[in-house]
Amino acid sequence: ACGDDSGDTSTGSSGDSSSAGMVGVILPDTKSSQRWGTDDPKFLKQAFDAAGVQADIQNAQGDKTQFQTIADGMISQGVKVLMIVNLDSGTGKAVLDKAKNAGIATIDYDRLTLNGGADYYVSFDNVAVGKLQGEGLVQCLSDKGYDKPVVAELNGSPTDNNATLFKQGYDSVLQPKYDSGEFVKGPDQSVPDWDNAQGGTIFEQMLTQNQKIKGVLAANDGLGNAVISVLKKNKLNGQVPVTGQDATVQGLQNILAGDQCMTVYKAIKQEADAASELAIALAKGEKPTTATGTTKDPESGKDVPSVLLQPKSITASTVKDVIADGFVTKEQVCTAQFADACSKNGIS
Amino acid sequence: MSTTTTPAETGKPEVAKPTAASHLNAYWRRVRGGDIGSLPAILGLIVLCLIFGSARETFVSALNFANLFSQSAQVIFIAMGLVFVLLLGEIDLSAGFASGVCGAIMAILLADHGWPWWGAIPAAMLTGVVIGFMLGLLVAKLGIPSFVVTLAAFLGFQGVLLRLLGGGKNISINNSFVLKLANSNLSVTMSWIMVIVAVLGYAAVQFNQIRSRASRGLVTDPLGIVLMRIGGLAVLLVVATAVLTHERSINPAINSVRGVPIVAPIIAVFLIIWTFVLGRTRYGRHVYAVGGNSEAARRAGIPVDRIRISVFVIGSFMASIGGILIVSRANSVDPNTGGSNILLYSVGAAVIGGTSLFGGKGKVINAVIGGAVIAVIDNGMTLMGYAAGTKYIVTGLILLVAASVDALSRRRAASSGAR
Amino acid sequence: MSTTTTPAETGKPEVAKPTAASHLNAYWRRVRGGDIGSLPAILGLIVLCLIFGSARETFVSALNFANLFSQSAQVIFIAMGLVFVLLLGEIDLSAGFASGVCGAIMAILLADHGWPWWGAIPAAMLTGVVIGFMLGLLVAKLGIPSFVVTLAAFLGFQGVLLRLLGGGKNISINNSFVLKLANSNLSVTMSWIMVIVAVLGYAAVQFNQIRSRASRGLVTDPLGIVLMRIGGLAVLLVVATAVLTHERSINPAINSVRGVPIVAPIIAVFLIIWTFVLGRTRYGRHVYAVGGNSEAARRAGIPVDRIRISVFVIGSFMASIGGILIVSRANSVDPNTGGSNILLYSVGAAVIGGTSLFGGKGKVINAVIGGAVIAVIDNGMTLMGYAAGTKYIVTGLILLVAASVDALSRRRAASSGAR
Amino acid sequence: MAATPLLELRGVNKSFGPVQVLHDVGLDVYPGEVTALVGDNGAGKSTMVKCIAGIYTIDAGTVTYEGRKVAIHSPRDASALGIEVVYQDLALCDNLDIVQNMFLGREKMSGVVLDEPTMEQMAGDTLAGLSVRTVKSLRQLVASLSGGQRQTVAIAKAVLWNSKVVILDEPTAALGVAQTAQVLELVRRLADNGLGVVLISHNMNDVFAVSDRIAALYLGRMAAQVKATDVTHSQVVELITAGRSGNLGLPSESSNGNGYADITPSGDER
Amino acid sequence: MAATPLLELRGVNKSFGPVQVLHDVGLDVYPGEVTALVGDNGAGKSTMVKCIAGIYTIDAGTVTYEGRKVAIHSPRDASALGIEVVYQDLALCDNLDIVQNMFLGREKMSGVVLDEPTMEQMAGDTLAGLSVRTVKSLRQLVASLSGGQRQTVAIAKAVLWNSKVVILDEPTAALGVAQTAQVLELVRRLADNGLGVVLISHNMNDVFAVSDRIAALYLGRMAAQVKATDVTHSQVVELITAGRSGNLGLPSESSNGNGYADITPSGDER
Ligand SMILES: Nc1ncnc2c1ncn2[C@@H]1O[C@H](COP(=O)(O)OP(=O)(O)OP(=O)(O)O)[C@@H](O)[C@H]1O
Ligand SMILES: Nc1ncnc2c1ncn2[C@@H]1O[C@H](COP(=O)(O)OP(=O)(O)OP(=O)(O)O)[C@@H](O)[C@H]1O
Ligand SMILES: [Mg+2]
Ligand SMILES: [Mg+2]
Repeated sequence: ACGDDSGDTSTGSSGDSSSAGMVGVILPDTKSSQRWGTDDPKFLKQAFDAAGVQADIQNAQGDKTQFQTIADGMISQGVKVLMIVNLDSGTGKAVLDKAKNAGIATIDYDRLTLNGGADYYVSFDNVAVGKLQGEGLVQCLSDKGYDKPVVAELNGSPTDNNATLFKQGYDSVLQPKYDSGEFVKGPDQSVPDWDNAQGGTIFEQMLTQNQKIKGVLAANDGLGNAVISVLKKNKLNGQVPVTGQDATVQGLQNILAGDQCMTVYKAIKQEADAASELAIALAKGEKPTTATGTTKDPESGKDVPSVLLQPKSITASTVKDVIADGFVTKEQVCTAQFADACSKNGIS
Repeated sequence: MSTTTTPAETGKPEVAKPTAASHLNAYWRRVRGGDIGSLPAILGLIVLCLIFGSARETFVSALNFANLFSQSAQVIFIAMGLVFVLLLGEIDLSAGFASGVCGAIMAILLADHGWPWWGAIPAAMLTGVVIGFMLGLLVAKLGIPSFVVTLAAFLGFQGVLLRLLGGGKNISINNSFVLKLANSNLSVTMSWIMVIVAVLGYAAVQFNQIRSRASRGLVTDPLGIVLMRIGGLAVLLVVATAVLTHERSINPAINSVRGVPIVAPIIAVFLIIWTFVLGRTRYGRHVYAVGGNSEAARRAGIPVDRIRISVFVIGSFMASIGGILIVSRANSVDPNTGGSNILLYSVGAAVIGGTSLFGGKGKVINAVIGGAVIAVIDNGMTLMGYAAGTKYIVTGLILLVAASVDALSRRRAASSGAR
Repeated sequence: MSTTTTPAETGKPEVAKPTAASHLNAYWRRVRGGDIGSLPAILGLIVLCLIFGSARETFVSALNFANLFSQSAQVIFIAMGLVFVLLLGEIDLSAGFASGVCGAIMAILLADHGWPWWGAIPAAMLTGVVIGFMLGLLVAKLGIPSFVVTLAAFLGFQGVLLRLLGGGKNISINNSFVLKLANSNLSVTMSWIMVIVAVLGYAAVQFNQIRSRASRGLVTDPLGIVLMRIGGLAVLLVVATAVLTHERSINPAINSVRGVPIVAPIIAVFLIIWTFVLGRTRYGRHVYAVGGNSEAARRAGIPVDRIRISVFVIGSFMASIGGILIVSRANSVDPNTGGSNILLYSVGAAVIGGTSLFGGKGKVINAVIGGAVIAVIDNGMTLMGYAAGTKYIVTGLILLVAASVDALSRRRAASSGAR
Repeated sequence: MAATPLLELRGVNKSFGPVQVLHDVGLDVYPGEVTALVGDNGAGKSTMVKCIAGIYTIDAGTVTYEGRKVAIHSPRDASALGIEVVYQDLALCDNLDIVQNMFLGREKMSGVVLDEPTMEQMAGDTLAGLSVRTVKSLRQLVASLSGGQRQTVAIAKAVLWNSKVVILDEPTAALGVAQTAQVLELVRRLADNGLGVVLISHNMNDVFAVSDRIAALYLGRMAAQVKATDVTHSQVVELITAGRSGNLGLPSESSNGNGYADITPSGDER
Repeated sequence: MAATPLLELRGVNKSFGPVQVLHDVGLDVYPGEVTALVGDNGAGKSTMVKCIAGIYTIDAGTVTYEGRKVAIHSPRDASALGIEVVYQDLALCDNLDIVQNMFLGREKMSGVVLDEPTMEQMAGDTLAGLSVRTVKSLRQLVASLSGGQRQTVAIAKAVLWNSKVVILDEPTAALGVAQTAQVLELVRRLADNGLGVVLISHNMNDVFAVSDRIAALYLGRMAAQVKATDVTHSQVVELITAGRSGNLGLPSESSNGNGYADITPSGDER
């Protein structure tokens, strides 16, 4: 009954065949980014399968009650390593504490659980992601040569801590520009649940209210696409640069079409590989050697051994890097409609 | 239709031919007496427009007025379908995600399988019908409460949507026909032709009705009133169309944006069809009867189970159209399409418009008016540019204000004795 | 209480003293005749446990059993409160976020203002009461449909929560008393004392009832049956406690985890209190009456408005307790506390347990059993380790199966004529 | 009038869960005759009617209609056979108006559209024949009608159709003097037109005024079915209250005690 | 019996939206007497009762109770004054059982706990006095009761209390022969105990059997209030159906046409 996707690795109880213990992975949701639903499970599963380690990869669907329930389940199944992407630090800490009490090794994946005391941390820097978005937008606007452009900000879910971190990042770039008068601060609203449809309505209203908007900082590709669909309706697409994040097929295509200015590519495979490497070592009872860096937990002040990866800014000319990385395939991106744009940007 | 009677030798309730004045008088009495229909909701709508209009000038611009149509479309369509479900005292929690699933099916057929729009759109609608049929079957034949069935479906469709989208991808569509549905406008000429057709059609229906009643010697509405009604509609449509055929492009140099948004006639067509079905056909009568007293309906030989199934079919079918439009509007579909507050807003739209959750009371126009109230609140609130928290709070308060206008006027009426 | 009658000279419905055998017989007839209470839901629960237990061994472990309590607590508490609201045919969509707001208030008072737990917890409960009072006032006095009022509140509280948390931050709590509520266990000794108190208390109530009825010459349940009931409860509690007082720590070397989770007696206490209130007090009787036929209740002189307000107060009060527990469990509060599917799950829990959405029918125990069904599905599903999409679909299907067991058994009963 | 009954019930049993309401009940309805069904409160008259109408399914027994054995599973089946019923619990849709209620389930159509003018006209004509004088408008919701007015609408609804059997469960209970007279006249007229009519009433005057046969139900058993001319007023009352009268009725009181004691109603006084 | 009425209505008007149902109605209820309120279907009897009971608020007019002007805004007010009503639309809670319905709003308590044994006993005793023989159990839901049984429960509910005025709206409409007799006896007994009783009925035999005074309502107007001994059966029927009889009743038919034509009901035939 459970021969589905990632689920079939967790059949039977733990530890009956291989010497390595089982690894539990809890992903946060399927809404804030498509990576949690598609990419991470795929890459993680590949890595664990290759190492012959049993893994139970689950998604909390954005519900922190679920998140804890899943953790309870994994702990009672006797996982040896627990890897979590927390929904918020509080729940994250509750889960980590429970795991530690049960003698389970813990890894914070992508998001640091503040004061959580995880054994390891693997991540991209979310503030850095925001910074790249901000810088990308500045670049695109200056390419267009707009004078004192009005910039609208379409933030992620108000209830998502990561959205706050992204905003921190891009505001650190944009705020000085506003202050200097180089840019004009336009409307700035959050999109509940990262809901693209609501994002579309919100941007449509921003544009109605302030028709001089010349640049949009959209927090991810989905919201970017929602913005572009409104711009298209008003035939403004291409003239108003829009940012994004996640390097989704949709986002990359929008970039190739010239409707989106940039996206941020987080080499998810790298991140997943780094994390699974840690987990596999821990599951086999070895001490991992890859966590060379450290991250200071701002609340507890402790240094957490870390693997930190750098996000990349992607524009039309660098779309090929994402394809070369194997994150998306050429077939997915270069459909008939985008064939010309692909060849023009050196994707062969 | 409330008529007055005079003593007659036959003892049969006979009626005097009312004049326009007595008719207006009777209408006013009826309003005061509690038979107020969607008047309070319209009142609430006007109040809202005044509030937002005075707070933000842009609110009353032609561009914003045009925005309202595509912004409200999904909620209105789902709500129109829900009216049927609610009329039976049932609920469909899955309507939101059902619309997402149907939209996704259309998008996948268009984008991944290269279907033409005339294949993909009917396929999406068919999906809606099949979904509704399954839900209806479970409710009517197994007797599981619709809340539970559709809660299960709510979860299930969410999963189906995720799986259809391969775990969370967004799928873009670029079929120009589909994209036009929610994003383009009728040409100015077409806009005016539509107006003329609508007014003439309404007049024809009205006069036909008078003729047929008069030919039997039954009471008819006085000509003056009928002309006033037709005139009212004409004025409303002409003003709206005049506004909408004005240039409203943000960038008139590059392109021209004029004309009635295509969603407007689509909404109008469905409104007319379903109003006709509910008000003038046997099926509609039976829906009200089952909703009012299902035991009485059963005793009258009405196939209650079949009616019950059918409303779920209509509900999901309308949700599928809402899904098609939302996908068209967003140019893409994602795993949250039809999620979030769509469902609560849709049920809210129907209920604000005056549909009862207990069945037997409601009209399709309620969904449209209620949907308009919700869309206006949403539209106006985003113009205000509040922070997320404040926005939620103010939205809640405004919803409450709009609903109180409705409730208080009904209450006033009820205190006069009508219950 | 169904008794049999024999002809009597007085013409007064008199009754024969039933024996244990005739009583069992009558019970079986009643079950077959449709008066089945929560039996089907319990049946569904057992079916679920068998399914999950055979699919995953861990499901039947002591640790997992203990997990169920804290996992189901919030839904059960909100559902218990909703039973009162649903009994009146009303709905409270805001219960989820109300619980979030109350939890947040407690967390803020504890963390930011350094209040002690015995100040912060009552403050949170009081917030719940105030919220319920406002909702009830709007529904009862203004006559706005509860769906609309609580939809507005649903939005409003979401905003309040965001604002309380300063736009989206999380607040962690570290008050050890509050943290223990959802995360710790009674000591083994305390666990057993609780069991003894519960069984003795139940026995006392049962015998007292028999005594008082017998003293008036009214029919009483035969002693055998009463002893069987008490014995049944005792066995159930002893087995459960025996399991829970076993060491269930994954890593007993590091720490020992034994005893009944503290939430269990909290749930039990509220279950007993509300069951008593609904079944044995005047207030409870009036709640049923207003829910069954509010006009009849009004004519009987029951203060319908006050009852209506009170159920919202109880609903929000129980939500506040759910909120306290969820915050305790998560060690923190965030802007989505009480959001997501909490609300639908809670209403679902009440409805699955047999409470009618149309009012007049339902018991508090329904909420507990329904909440258990939902928690077991959730718990079992996470053990299965499905991918996100599949998980939603299977959850929906299992919910449907659990509900069908219920519906089909009721339907079978209904076909025998009871409606 | 005719020798073979139009509708014939034999050995009908009906239980609600543990409670058996009808015990081996039989009934004959002849065309052109009014059969009065009498019995005490709770005797099972309405239950019997609902069994015939297909609202309840019978547990055992046979229903013969025009000589054929029939199975009536729903009110649709009953009206397809030509059986119309006025129920004691009137079963009107409060959210519909008078005309809509009267034509419920059998709306007049012109094409796909409801033919409201025709229905309004027919409804007016029918009500006129029933002495309804205080109804303000045919478009009034039935929720706002008085008890008697509702009753009249229910009666009018049932007699609008070309049926072969009409069953009226206490049709005159809420009616005024004039209206009662009109309904009784109507009942007689229906029978004279060859229909089989079953009239349930607690009013012996009404029963004797119009009925040809009287069937008395006692505690769920058929005590007697006799010609109205063969019995006296007080004999019928005795049948109703005691189940027997002289050599008429149920064999003996003892039958009430054997095995049924736990399910048959209590109290046999008077 | 007594010279001053216990309850006195003067100039009561009541409209439902555009429809005026009661026109300047007056009524006197004397202690120790049964006042029969008669009138055609839709005359406004039940509306009048509901106005007294506080279910409807009156538009104009005064209600005097024991010599004091009172304002009755809700059924609570009415029962606080000692007015008990049996409504035509019975108003029972289908989801409660017989005992629960009978004590609704006035439950017996022992401490904070409902005193079920006492209530069950009292309910049983009261029902026993009303010839209820077919009720299987006092713990049966009223939803499963027959029409007459429901009626009896409603009556029993109203007479359980120590009230001063009891109003019964067609209490015997659904009752069998024996039960009707019992209820009429009860009505008489209540009056003999000094209560003021108002009985609404369409059955003239019942009316003349128990009532001291007769008040006839015609199309929302009080046609006459007379002593039962002063009028004949046919005079009352005439008052009901035509509003006047000889020198009794409303002044003239023409009054029905002036200004009220659009609101008073149609049809003045018969
Ligand atoms: N759904 C039901 N469940 C249980 N008992 C029922 C049900 N319906 C009816 N009864 C019982 O069946 C018996 C017969 O009821 P029925 O309504 O047929 O009586 P009736 O002869 O029509 O009486 P009345 O003259 O009062 O209308 C009553 O004792 C009643 O309590
Ligand atoms: N809520 C209402 N709205 C409009 N009209 C009403 C309402 N209630 C009653 N009426 C009308 O008022 C009139 C009087 O009704 P009422 O119930 O008082 O009559 P009644 O004398 O009790 O008749 P019956 O003998 O049939 O019970 C009727 O014509 C009825 O249609
Ligand atoms: Mg009956
Ligand atoms: Mg009446």
